[in-house]
Amino acid sequence: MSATLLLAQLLNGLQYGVLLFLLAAGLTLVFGIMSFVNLAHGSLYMLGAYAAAIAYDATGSFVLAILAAMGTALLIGLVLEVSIVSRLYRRDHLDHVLATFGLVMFFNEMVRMVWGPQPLFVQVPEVLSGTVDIVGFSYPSYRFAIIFTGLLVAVGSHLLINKTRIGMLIRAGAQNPQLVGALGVNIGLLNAMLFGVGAMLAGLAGAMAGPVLSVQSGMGEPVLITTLVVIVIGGIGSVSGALYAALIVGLVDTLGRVFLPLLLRQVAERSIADAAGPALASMSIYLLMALVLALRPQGLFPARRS
Amino acid sequence: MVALQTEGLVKRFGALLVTDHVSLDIRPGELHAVIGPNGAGKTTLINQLSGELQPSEGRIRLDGHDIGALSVAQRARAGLLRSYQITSIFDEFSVRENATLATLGAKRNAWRFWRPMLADAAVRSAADEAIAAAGLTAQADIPAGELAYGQRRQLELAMALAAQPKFLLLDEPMAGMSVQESAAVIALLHSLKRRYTILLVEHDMDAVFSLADRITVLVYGRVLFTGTPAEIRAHPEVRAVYLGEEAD
Amino acid sequence: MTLNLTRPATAIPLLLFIGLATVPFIASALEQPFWTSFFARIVIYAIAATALNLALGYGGLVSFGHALFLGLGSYAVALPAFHGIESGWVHLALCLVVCSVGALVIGAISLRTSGMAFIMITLAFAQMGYFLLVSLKQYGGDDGLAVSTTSAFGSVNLGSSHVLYAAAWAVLAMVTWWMARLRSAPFGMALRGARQNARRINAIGLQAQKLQLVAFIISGAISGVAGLLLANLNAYASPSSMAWTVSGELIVMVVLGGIGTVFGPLVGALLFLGLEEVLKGLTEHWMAIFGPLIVLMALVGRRGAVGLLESLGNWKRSTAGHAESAAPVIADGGA
Amino acid sequence: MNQPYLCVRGLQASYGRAQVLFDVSFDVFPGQVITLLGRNGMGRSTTIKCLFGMLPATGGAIEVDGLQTIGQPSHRIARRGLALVPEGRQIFTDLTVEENLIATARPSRSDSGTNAWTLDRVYTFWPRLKERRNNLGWQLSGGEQQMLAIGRALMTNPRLLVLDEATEGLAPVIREEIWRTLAELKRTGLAQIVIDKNVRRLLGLADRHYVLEKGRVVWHGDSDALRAQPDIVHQYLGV
Amino acid sequence: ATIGFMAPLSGPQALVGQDQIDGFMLAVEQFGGKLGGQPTTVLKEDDQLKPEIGQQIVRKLIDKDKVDAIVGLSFSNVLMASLPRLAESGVVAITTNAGPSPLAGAQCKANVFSLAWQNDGAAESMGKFAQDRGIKRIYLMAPNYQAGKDMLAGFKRFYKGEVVDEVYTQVNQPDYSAELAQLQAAKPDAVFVFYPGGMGINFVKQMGQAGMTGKVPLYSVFTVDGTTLPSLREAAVGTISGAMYDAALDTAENRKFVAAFESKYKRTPSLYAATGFDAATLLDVALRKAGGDSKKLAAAVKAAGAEFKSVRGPFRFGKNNMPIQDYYAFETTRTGGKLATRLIGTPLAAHADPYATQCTLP
Ligand SMILES: Nc1ncnc2c1ncn2[C@@H]1O[C@H](COP(=O)(O)OP(=O)(O)OP(=O)(O)O)[C@@H](O)[C@H]1O
Ligand SMILES: Nc1ncnc2c1ncn2[C@@H]1O[C@H](COP(=O)(O)OP(=O)(O)OP(=O)(O)O)[C@@H](O)[C@H]1O
Ligand SMILES: [Mg+2]
Ligand SMILES: [Mg+2]
Repeated sequence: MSATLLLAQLLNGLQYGVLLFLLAAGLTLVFGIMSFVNLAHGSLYMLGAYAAAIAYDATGSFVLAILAAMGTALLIGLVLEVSIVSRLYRRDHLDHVLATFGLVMFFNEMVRMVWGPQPLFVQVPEVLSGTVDIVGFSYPSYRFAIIFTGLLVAVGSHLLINKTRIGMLIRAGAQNPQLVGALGVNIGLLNAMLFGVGAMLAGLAGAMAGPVLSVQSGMGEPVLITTLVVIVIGGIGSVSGALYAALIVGLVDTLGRVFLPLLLRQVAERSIADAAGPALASMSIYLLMALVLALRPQGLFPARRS
Repeated sequence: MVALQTEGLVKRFGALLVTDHVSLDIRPGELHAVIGPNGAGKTTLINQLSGELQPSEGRIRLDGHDIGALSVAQRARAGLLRSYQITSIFDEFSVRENATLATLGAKRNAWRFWRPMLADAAVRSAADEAIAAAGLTAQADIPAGELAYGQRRQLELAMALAAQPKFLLLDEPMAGMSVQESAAVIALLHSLKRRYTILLVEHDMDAVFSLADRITVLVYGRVLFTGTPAEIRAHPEVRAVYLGEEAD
Repeated sequence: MTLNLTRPATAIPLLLFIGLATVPFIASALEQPFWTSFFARIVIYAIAATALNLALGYGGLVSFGHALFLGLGSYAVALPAFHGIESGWVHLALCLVVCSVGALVIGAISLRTSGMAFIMITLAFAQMGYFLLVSLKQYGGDDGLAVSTTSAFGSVNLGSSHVLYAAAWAVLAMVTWWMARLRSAPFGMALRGARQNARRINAIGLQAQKLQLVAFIISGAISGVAGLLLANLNAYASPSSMAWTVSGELIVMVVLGGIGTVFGPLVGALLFLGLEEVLKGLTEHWMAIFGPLIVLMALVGRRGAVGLLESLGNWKRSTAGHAESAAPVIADGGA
Repeated sequence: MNQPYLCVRGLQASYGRAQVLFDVSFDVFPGQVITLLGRNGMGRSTTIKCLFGMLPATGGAIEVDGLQTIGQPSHRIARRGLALVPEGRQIFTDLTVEENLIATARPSRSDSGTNAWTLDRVYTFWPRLKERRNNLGWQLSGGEQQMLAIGRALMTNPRLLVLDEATEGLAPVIREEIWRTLAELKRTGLAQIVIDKNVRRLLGLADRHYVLEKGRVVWHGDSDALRAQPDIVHQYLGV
Repeated sequence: ATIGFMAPLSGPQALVGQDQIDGFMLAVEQFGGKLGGQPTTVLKEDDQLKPEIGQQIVRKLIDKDKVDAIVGLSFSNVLMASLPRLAESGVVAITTNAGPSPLAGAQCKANVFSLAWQNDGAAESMGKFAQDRGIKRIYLMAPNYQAGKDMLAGFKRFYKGEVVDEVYTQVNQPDYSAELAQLQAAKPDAVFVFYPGGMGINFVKQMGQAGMTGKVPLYSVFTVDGTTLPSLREAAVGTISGAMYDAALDTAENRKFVAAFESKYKRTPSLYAATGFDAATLLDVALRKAGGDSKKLAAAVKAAGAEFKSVRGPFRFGKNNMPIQDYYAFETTRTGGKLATRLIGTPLAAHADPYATQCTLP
């Protein structure tokens, strides 16, 4: 295991983590702050990816594609908020689950009806299509772009929540919307805004993932689960927590995938190691989560109260 | 002979010293009031006695036994019951169900999986007594969620009584009650007085002065003074930091 | 809870029960054995959903990993069968032991957490179980394992679809009845109390965590039984029955039917699986209809379908209000 | 002035099937302080909820500053100059003390601009809050929470302050403080609706009293009239 | 005749299912809505790739719809879940996508046929091909499930060179950057992978982005095929894949089929479309043989296997009802502006799977 390889793997972990964070940020905002469980977050991610793919195909500009993705997600997010979500805030979390579960079904099927089961093709933008050479090791420059974007979002959303008055109001509204209203704040508008932002971030994530992953119906669900893992490990509602957790999960998953089988081969014989290694690797993040929650039920970096 | 005793009790929240070496002796059958400015540490003290907070230092003895290690539930079954300053009742259940549930704890018979709870005459009557005592008989079948604020406070008290305690920790039982209800509760506490040992935290001075055998004044977590109502009234410092004009 | 037959929320589900009892006869009369197995599946899922409702609806424990017990239950049949043991008693014993112990361990750890954390940690355990089975090559890995010999309880063999159906129906009936009793029995009340205000439950001398743990164990064991039946129905056990999607669907069934209600899970399972089948018949894009229907359900139904039925019953005896208290005379003393 | 700032007529309201308010009418003129008296469960808080649009009124009329507010969203009503100190505190437990104060704060409108409520003014008024400025709401003692709730309302620089059991759970000295504040606020021309059990204090403070019984106003008059009729007090308040 | 067609029509593998159905329906249409001269209704069913659902559907098709034959039967895990019911019912089942080793061996059934392949076949051919090409050091990758393990086992059966490493990744893993880094570091002569559907798209794309496609030759099965190529485009150029069919095959039947398929569906048929199409042609012959007697159908199918004209070239069933057929190697190239696949070899001709010996069928 050479040092450069290790370095490369760390980069991979980082990059995967950041991609997860792009999703986690939106989800943790909406869940932690408005305490709304949004399973459809994965769908918004998918729709973002499709919007980007189509816009990119049409215009040939990746920037426009990203804007299109964010715009679409924002729009759909707002429509959802006004038509459905806003009616559910005061309800039990499980009503949220039920409703958004239905939405997931709907969006996946819609996408299949409109664009068919064939995954869409998204090319890496010309400028980023190359690879960067780190000590005799070629690393896709597009992945650096992902990392950069993620960190940008991290800073932005952290400021929004903890430093702005809007952030305070949103947190207050999460707890007692009626009263916030009675104190003269249009809580409805506020929630819609936040939900929109969350959706927009999901769309951005989708757009960024497009060139790397296959853009197809149902692409949102597997990554949604991982994202949920991230936000509980990070401590629900804390954006910074989501960032750290995303990076941790990214690294654990990546390094686990690579090194666990190798390690097992040291201790067990090949055939067993080959069977157990991958199984353990795929369990690793769940093991991590179970461990974290068993020791720190509120997560590693809980929002405020601790 | 002491019913409840604390010895050098200390509670810190980070740097903040909320309970500062508090030593209390509460005699059997006594109604002992704890007063003090807001934030003096009264609720925190009760939380430590009831076991919801672990003291940073010090001992707590109930009838001479150290109960420091016991859980909330265990202390409750040992007869140490409390009411909450911020009302906490079961909104979905009727007033009667709330009280009955409270009696279950004391009777240790929650592990029944078939026969309806209210079908148990003994438990139920005990609960109804408590409800009556707290003056809620009229509302017995209303869901607790639909009670007015003051009525919720009454239920809060009823639940503490229903558990048939030896020792009651009451955190501002009269808070939010109109004069009439508090008068009723004062009367009730009078009737309970010798039967239970009671530690009462209350800002309603009429109540405190008319009920308490002895009063302890907490200030910034420290015991400023313990004495009879008369002594407290007369105590200049207490007047300054807490009573103000209400003393007379 | 007292069964008041005039309340639609009680009467209709009871009729459902009776209707379900007749399914096999109608099916064989019409020479459509398929319907027996189809409804058998619904009944089995109803059992699992009811079990989940004990933890979820009564105990407030949102377990996102209950499929695990379903899966364990079915492997409690498949594995012994694979090794040539066909005694149903062995299967049942194994199922109950494994599921209870599993639930005990998982519950003990998970109950340290609450809320979203609890949801996710239960999911985590289910996922681990899933990946474990997938990696067991000798037992078919993700291809699953055929049940060579179905559970035989003496002369009664669950291999026959009619026997299986009868068994499933009986189990569901018993579990549902018990849930109805439990609702107002001390344990049920304490458990539901713990859901609303665990702190208070402790303060009155009951241990919320202990109550919830026991509920979780019972729930897991019953789900296991559902799994056992499922394995016999399908003559097959597959890790996919442990997938998180299945756990999700179980939750949806409970919520759809009416969380915390007695008949909710049954109604939910019927609605979910029934609608799915009907819509599939209509169009290949059935999800595009099913999805919105679920959303609608979430919007209108506060407590699921049963909740709707209840409100249906309520509007009749409404608007009584406090008509008492003849208006006192207003004495204006204003100067 | 002869134009009432707040005018409530024949207000009715219910929780689900249970009607709670049957006929509640009262006026608040600019700078005037009124009280709603009554035993527990008579509908005082419910009246307040309707006032702020938190509970839909099923009948009657509410006019704030000459404008119908029934059916309007809470924030519209509040922005016309109403501020609420709800019963049972209801501070934002996940926000710090300071955040609680500034989150919903609104600058004073010119007309009451002279002594507008600012963070500093609240802090000088309750030094205890200043000490706790960075604690989260849930960490505060009951009384501290109560102070915070009042401070929060004042920070919106209202024209009509509504206090529902605002002195509840406060140490006598602090209660005195509050009564003094209310009196002072009254001098600055801030109209108030006060719900409290301490009739003696209310008599001193308020211009007009409305007694609620089972959701109806059964008596109203000024302090002298109330003093003159102890039987009313006894019958409806049981003192 | 009534034919049940079960395939995954939703979820990530929907494309595979859709192609099979389209191929099948095309043939039925060409026969004028008849199979074996009998007017035919086809019941399409979506198993969602869930064994339990598939199992339920098979029941329904057999008990409720009383079909003469079931075609498609989705992926190995779904097929295996339904196997008990199929065996017990005796209804003819023709898989157009799966040929798991148990079914080829000990658990072979008289009425269950695979018209697609025994799972290892294609992989074995790639193993042979790599061997012939003189690849010294190979790197193997596949998802960590049964089929994945079978594939690599199959490859190694014919490949005698050094296996640098054998990597199993999570099922439906989206990101392969870590594995690619390992691969890059291992510096093998070539890499062989099995990544069906979306996994393949992700893997090949990301391999390209890591700038490795040119450097490390990519051999694959069920990864770069008619279903994924449209999503891969440039990324697939230069990859070599093993299969029993590709639209590029130059036989009379195939040219006709491809032309018809393209004109009807506006896309190039994949190997799944081909198996679907063949299934109908096979049934046409078999039903005619059986002459409406469902008892005889199984035998008829078996016989028909050797007679009907498959678009893939020579074909017949082995004693275990698995195909005996040729496996080809194809390379994806860019000719002019557009992508094309061309035949570059036939590593295994008339190849029978190794499990047949364990099958007790006559
Ligand atoms: N968990 C906590 N973390 C930090 N500080 C706390 C915590 N709980 C209480 N405090 C602080 O400890 C002090 C005492 O709180 P406590 O609730 O005991 O006061 P109290 O005497 O009950 O006041 P009141 O009469 O107003 O209820 C308060 O200043 C409060 O801010
Ligand atoms: N959420 C609710 N649902 C149903 N009924 C309610 C609800 N809140 C209050 N009530 C009922 O309405 C009546 C009036 O309640 P309200 O809170 O207005 O009384 P109040 O005059 O404020 O008394 P208190 O001094 O106890 O607050 C009470 O009888 C109560 O039972
Ligand atoms: Mg207190
Ligand atoms: Mg009130």
